[in-house]
Amino acid sequence: AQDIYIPLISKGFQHQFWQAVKSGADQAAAEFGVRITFEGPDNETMVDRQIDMLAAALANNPSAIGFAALDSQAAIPLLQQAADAGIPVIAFDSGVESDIPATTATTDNVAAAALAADKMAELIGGAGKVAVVAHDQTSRTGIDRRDGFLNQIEANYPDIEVVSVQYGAGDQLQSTEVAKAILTANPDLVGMFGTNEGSAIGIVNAIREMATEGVTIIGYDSGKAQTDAIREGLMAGAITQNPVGIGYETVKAAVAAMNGEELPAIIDTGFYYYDQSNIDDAEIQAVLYD
Amino acid sequence: MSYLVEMRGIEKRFPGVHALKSVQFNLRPGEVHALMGENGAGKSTLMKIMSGIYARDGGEMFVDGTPVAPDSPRAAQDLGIGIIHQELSLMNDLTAAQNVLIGREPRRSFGRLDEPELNRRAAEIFASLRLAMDPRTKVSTQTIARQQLIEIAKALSYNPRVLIMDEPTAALNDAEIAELFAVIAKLKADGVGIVYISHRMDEIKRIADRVTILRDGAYIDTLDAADTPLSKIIQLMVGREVTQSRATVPDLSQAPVALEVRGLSRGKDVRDVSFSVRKGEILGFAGLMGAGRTEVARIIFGADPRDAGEIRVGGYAVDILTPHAAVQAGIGYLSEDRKHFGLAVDMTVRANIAMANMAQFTSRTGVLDEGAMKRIAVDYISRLGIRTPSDMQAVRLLSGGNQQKVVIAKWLLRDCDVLIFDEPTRGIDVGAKSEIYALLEDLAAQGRAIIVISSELPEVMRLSHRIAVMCEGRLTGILPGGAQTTQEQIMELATRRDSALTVAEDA
Amino acid sequence: MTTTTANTPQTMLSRIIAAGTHQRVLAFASLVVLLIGFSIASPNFMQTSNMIAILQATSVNGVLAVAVTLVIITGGIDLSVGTMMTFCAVITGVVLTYAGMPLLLGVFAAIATGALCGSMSGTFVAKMKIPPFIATLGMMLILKGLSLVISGTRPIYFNDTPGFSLISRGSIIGDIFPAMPIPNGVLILFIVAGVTAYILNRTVLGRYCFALGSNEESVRLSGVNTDRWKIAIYALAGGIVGIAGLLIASRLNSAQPALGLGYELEAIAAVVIGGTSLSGGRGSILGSLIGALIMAVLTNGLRVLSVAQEWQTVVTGAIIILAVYADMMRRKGAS
Amino acid sequence: MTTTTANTPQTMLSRIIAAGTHQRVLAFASLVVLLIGFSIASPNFMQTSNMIAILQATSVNGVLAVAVTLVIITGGIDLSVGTMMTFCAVITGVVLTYAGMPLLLGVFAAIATGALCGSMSGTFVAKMKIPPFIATLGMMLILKGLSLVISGTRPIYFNDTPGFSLISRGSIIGDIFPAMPIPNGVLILFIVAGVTAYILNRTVLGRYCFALGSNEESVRLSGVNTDRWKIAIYALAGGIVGIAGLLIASRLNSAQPALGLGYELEAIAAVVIGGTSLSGGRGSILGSLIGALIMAVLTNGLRVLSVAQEWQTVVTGAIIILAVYADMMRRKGAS
Ligand SMILES: Nc1ncnc2c1ncn2[C@@H]1O[C@H](COP(=O)(O)OP(=O)(O)OP(=O)(O)O)[C@@H](O)[C@H]1O
Ligand SMILES: Nc1ncnc2c1ncn2[C@@H]1O[C@H](COP(=O)(O)OP(=O)(O)OP(=O)(O)O)[C@@H](O)[C@H]1O
Ligand SMILES: [Mg+2]
Ligand SMILES: [Mg+2]
Repeated sequence: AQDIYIPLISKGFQHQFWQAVKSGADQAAAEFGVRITFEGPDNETMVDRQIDMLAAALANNPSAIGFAALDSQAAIPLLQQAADAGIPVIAFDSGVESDIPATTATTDNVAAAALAADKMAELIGGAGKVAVVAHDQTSRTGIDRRDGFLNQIEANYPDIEVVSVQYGAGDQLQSTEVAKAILTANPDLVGMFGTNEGSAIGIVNAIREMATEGVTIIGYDSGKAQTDAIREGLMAGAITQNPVGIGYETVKAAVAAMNGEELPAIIDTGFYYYDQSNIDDAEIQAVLYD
Repeated sequence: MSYLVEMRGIEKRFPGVHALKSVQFNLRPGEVHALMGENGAGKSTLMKIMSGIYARDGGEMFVDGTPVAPDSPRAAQDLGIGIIHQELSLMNDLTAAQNVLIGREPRRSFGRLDEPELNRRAAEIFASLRLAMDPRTKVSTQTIARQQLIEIAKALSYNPRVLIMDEPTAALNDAEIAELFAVIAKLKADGVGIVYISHRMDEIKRIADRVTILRDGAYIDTLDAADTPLSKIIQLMVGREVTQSRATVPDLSQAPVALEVRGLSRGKDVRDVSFSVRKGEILGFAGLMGAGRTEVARIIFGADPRDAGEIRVGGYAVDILTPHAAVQAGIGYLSEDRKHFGLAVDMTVRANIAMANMAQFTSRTGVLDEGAMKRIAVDYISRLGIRTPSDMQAVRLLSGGNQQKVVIAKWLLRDCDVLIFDEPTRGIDVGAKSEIYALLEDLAAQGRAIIVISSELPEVMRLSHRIAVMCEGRLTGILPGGAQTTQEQIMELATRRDSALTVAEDA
Repeated sequence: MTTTTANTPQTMLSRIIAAGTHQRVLAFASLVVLLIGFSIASPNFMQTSNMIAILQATSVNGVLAVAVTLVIITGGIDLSVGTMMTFCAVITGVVLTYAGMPLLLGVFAAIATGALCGSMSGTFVAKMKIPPFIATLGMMLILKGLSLVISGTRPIYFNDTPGFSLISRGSIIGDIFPAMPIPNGVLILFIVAGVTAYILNRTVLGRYCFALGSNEESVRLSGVNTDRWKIAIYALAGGIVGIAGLLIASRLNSAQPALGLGYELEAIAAVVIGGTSLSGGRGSILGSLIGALIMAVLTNGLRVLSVAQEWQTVVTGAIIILAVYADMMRRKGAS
Repeated sequence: MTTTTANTPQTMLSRIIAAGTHQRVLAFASLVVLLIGFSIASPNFMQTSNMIAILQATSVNGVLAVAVTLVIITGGIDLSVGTMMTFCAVITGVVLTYAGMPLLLGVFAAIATGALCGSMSGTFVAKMKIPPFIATLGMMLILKGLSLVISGTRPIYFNDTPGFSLISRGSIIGDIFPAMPIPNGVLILFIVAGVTAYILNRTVLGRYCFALGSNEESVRLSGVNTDRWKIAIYALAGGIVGIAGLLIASRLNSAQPALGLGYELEAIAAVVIGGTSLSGGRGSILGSLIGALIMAVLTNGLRVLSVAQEWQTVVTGAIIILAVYADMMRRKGAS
């Protein structure tokens, strides 16, 4: 009997976030007795590389496919090919604008970033200058998190001014330099938001190296450096998604779709805000990675 | 009297060098005007000014009596002035024909090339030079002699009214020189004015109508070639008498053999070559271009692989696979192509002289002793009369002959037991030549074994204790040195195309 | 080189191949070894659909490699091809989607934009004597930024121009021979390569490409206007990059303004694997094509074999070194 | 590495500067212009803390640029420096965190790993005659993959080795002169640059660096074992990359296995901006240092001015071209 093979084409590979997704997927694979592979391009601009990965995955006659689209339109011909061949497609992390995917396992990044904005406002007393170090200017997650934060501030906190939004490519070192430049240019800054792990750690590094005080940092995702910073009190708190859950749900949904089961349009894997007070709660610990 | 070209009061300065001091020069139609002077006297510089490569700092220049100032080679070409450079400047990855006609390719519509026509035209030019060369051969596969001939063909293809030849024969052998002179005669008859630069004194007598002499960048005199003895020209060039003597052959029958080569072979280029050199001996290698002398030397030195053969140094068989191993075994090799194989031209004179001998200047920690390098470099600069503003001058900025002296200094310093000199005096002036001969003789007297490969028969005869002659990859004979051997005997062996190996003397 | 004058398609093909063998394109053997190896390792590799996927994956990188080959033969380098491709795609997006112009104008805009950018790089190199590495690094950054500025950091979709996605995804060949649904993108790659090889080996422009890379000073001293020719060569390369921009935009049905960085290295790698020397004067389009194919086969094959991604990188690195080493050995044996 | 024989700091410094002026490091003027320009544009730019931030930002790229300068002077190129740096950091992480060895052993491991990787690249280039571009591209991919494999695609933290983060972040100078809290990372950069400049200008190894880049064949025919020296040079460069690995790991207090790609281009750019020629034979460490500083000042300055990111890229590209152009003009004027 042929084994059940489910390739997952993600948006990234080496990043901790995607590795956590992978570990969730591996967990589900073991549980349901299926074989998976997990691949993703080096960075989130490489739309056509991801298409090539999808093409290679299709060549292996998979039973189902998990796909986190960098650009949902670009992949449609290949997804159509999969649909025609009767291969179920499960979207994860962000949606595919098409009715091909059986379901989408995702986090609402806009809402999550808005929560970060609310927490920021609360911590800085609803007034002052803040800045954003984002990880990407053009990718879906980068845009959603940046805009989710900015729009929430603009709509609800008129006394908070976002003085700068700059991008560090999610690279810790580059984000450190970006954050330092922002701090130099704005000595009266009271808060900074980093839109992913690398960006958040960059901010922490910058604050540490410049020995700046009085800046409230809110991060995104987890990772040891970030959880440590929260425990130390250097970082106020961070948003975390449930990457392990995303990976797990994707594979689980794929198996279900193969078996012809009905699936909801969206599997919301949820997001959480964590800080010193709740970091050790079981519910939070379950979604953190390091 | 109407001159084709006239130059007056030409001045040129380089950083640290006053290269031309109010020099005058003129050229008539249909004459060969030899420009003579020691290495670094300013000959090439003057001609580069005439051909639009350098801008003059002062003075005036006339073509057909009209003042001109060519500011580019193209402008000079438009005035009918063409030049064959001392240093080769070909495009190695292109074919002979593509090189000769660069910039003037026959075209079809839409910029398409007419390659057959291109090759046909080049073939015509080669034929007019009586040069057997396939227009489609890649330049990089050709020896420098043949590359030189391609350069000449290129210059002629412009049909110039004035043709400057800067040491065109430095890399050529007698047969090709004869062909070149035939071409020169034809050009003369067509009214072309030719400026001829060479350090081969015998050529002056053969083709020059007038001679202009420069010394240290200054104009000395212009003389009729026919009425002036060579010794006078040499004396005006170097400012002293230069004596020409023949080799005195020492008795070396008791001296131990320093290098012995048995059955050396490599493809068609080298076929079963065997010879030996004793300590204190100078063995000359004569032969026509492509006879395989360079190849023999490169194989011995480990620069090229061999198919068969044995090499013994000081009686012991050595397995030389790299030049490094050769130098370890006590063999040094001065290449015939200084620009590609002899020098790092962007580096200083000092660095180049020390290059083969770094261990001598290196402390145990790897730190260089610049002071010692400087002392040695300055010493060789004065001993060989290398004309350079300082030992820190980039070799690229020296005149051709002075660059050659730097390579010689490098190997003299290395002081190997066996030294192979391939065309050591290429482009070196008469005065310096005799200095170098003296140095080689000194080295031999100190017990070094020396092999001199030279295409200049007078040089081979002047230096050699024995003369090995090659033809088509074979060693056709070894003649004794000294007065008893004549040019005819050497030429006979150099053109002996049968396979019977005749040894004129027990080697 | 041959000396035929009539230009039947066959002689043209044989000429290109002849020009290739002339340059000793031995990388071909490595490509064959890889294809055989992967076919044995996985039954799924040698499917028509996968072969087409490989060709499709080669198309963009192949066209970029062709462009950069020209520049490398002159002794230069072009780091801007990746972001220039994106810039051309964005301009096409502006012309077609924002301005609603007809398809043909969009195609023209891409090629013209590429040629213009190329001639700018060429001017920096030729007239301002800026080293090609810096001139094209500067262009790479400038074009990267401008793509984001012009597009407003958002992808531009071509949904209003239905024919656009056919440029790369349609299949004229497939319409005629249904058994061979080779996408137009691949066809375009081969046409671009063929035409460029012809230009390189049969025209004055190509001649000066090699001549400049061989000994620029000597070409200049021969009275050739080297600056003008160099600019022309960079412009031609730019125009070809414009075609790559069309291909990628058509394939993604969108101009992705952030894409492009890293493509230059891959294109240059393909060229060097194909046997073109980075010091200029030597090289062939066929070689670059084979180089691009080797890279595409390698990536695809390892993926089809489901090698873990971190090991894919290791193996790719090792095989690239080995392939070039084998090539050097064969070259040495041949000479 | 050398042991200096009686080298007072002053003579050493003056020597380095002399070596620099010898190579005509005119890029310096562009650096000064940039500094003045940014100071006028933003009052926040010329603060001690920002100057230190710029130096700190230069440290990693500066050390990489120093390493790659050596290779470029030999006429080669090293694309692997970025991922090699990461690999060295990961190995240090394994030694310190996984194996719990003492700090000094970790430092040694990084440098030794770098030297080993470098000598492998060197062997590919020298013995196997693989073009440096391909050999180091292969190494780049191999090391990228191996970093992920060895670390298990997870960062390795140095929390158990408290002294480790001081390598880059501590400040020996600041402990002595509290007014100048220059981080150790910057001090290390200058020491590495100084020692390397000394090696380059005063030792056989350095001499052969230039000679190989100038005319390798003539050096070989001088009886020098060129292969061995080339391997030694690549190994030295690798060892320096190992130091960069320490710096970045110490600064991030972790070895990030995914980082590294793209750093090679930045390092090469710094070298070329500093006036070193990619065709080999010429170059200076001081130039590369200034090149790295120009890039750091440029990025920092534009960020401090809060220029929009897309325009930052455009302006950076344009200024790099202009700086090198100004440099060429000054060089021309000087000669
Ligand atoms: N570009 C340059 N920069 C600096 N010095 C130069 C340059 N070109 C020539 N020189 C110097 O000018 C002087 C004259 O050189 P030139 O090449 O004219 O000599 P030459 O008479 O042709 O000698 P040779 O017989 O050796 O070829 C030499 O001292 C040389 O070092
Ligand atoms: N680089 C090369 N490429 C191809 N063939 C070569 C090369 N060098 C020499 N040859 C060929 O090898 C043979 C021997 O040439 P070699 O240079 O050893 O002769 P030679 O006696 O030293 O003559 P020359 O006076 O030209 O130096 C010739 O047939 C020559 O054409
Ligand atoms: Mg001369
Ligand atoms: Mg010879």
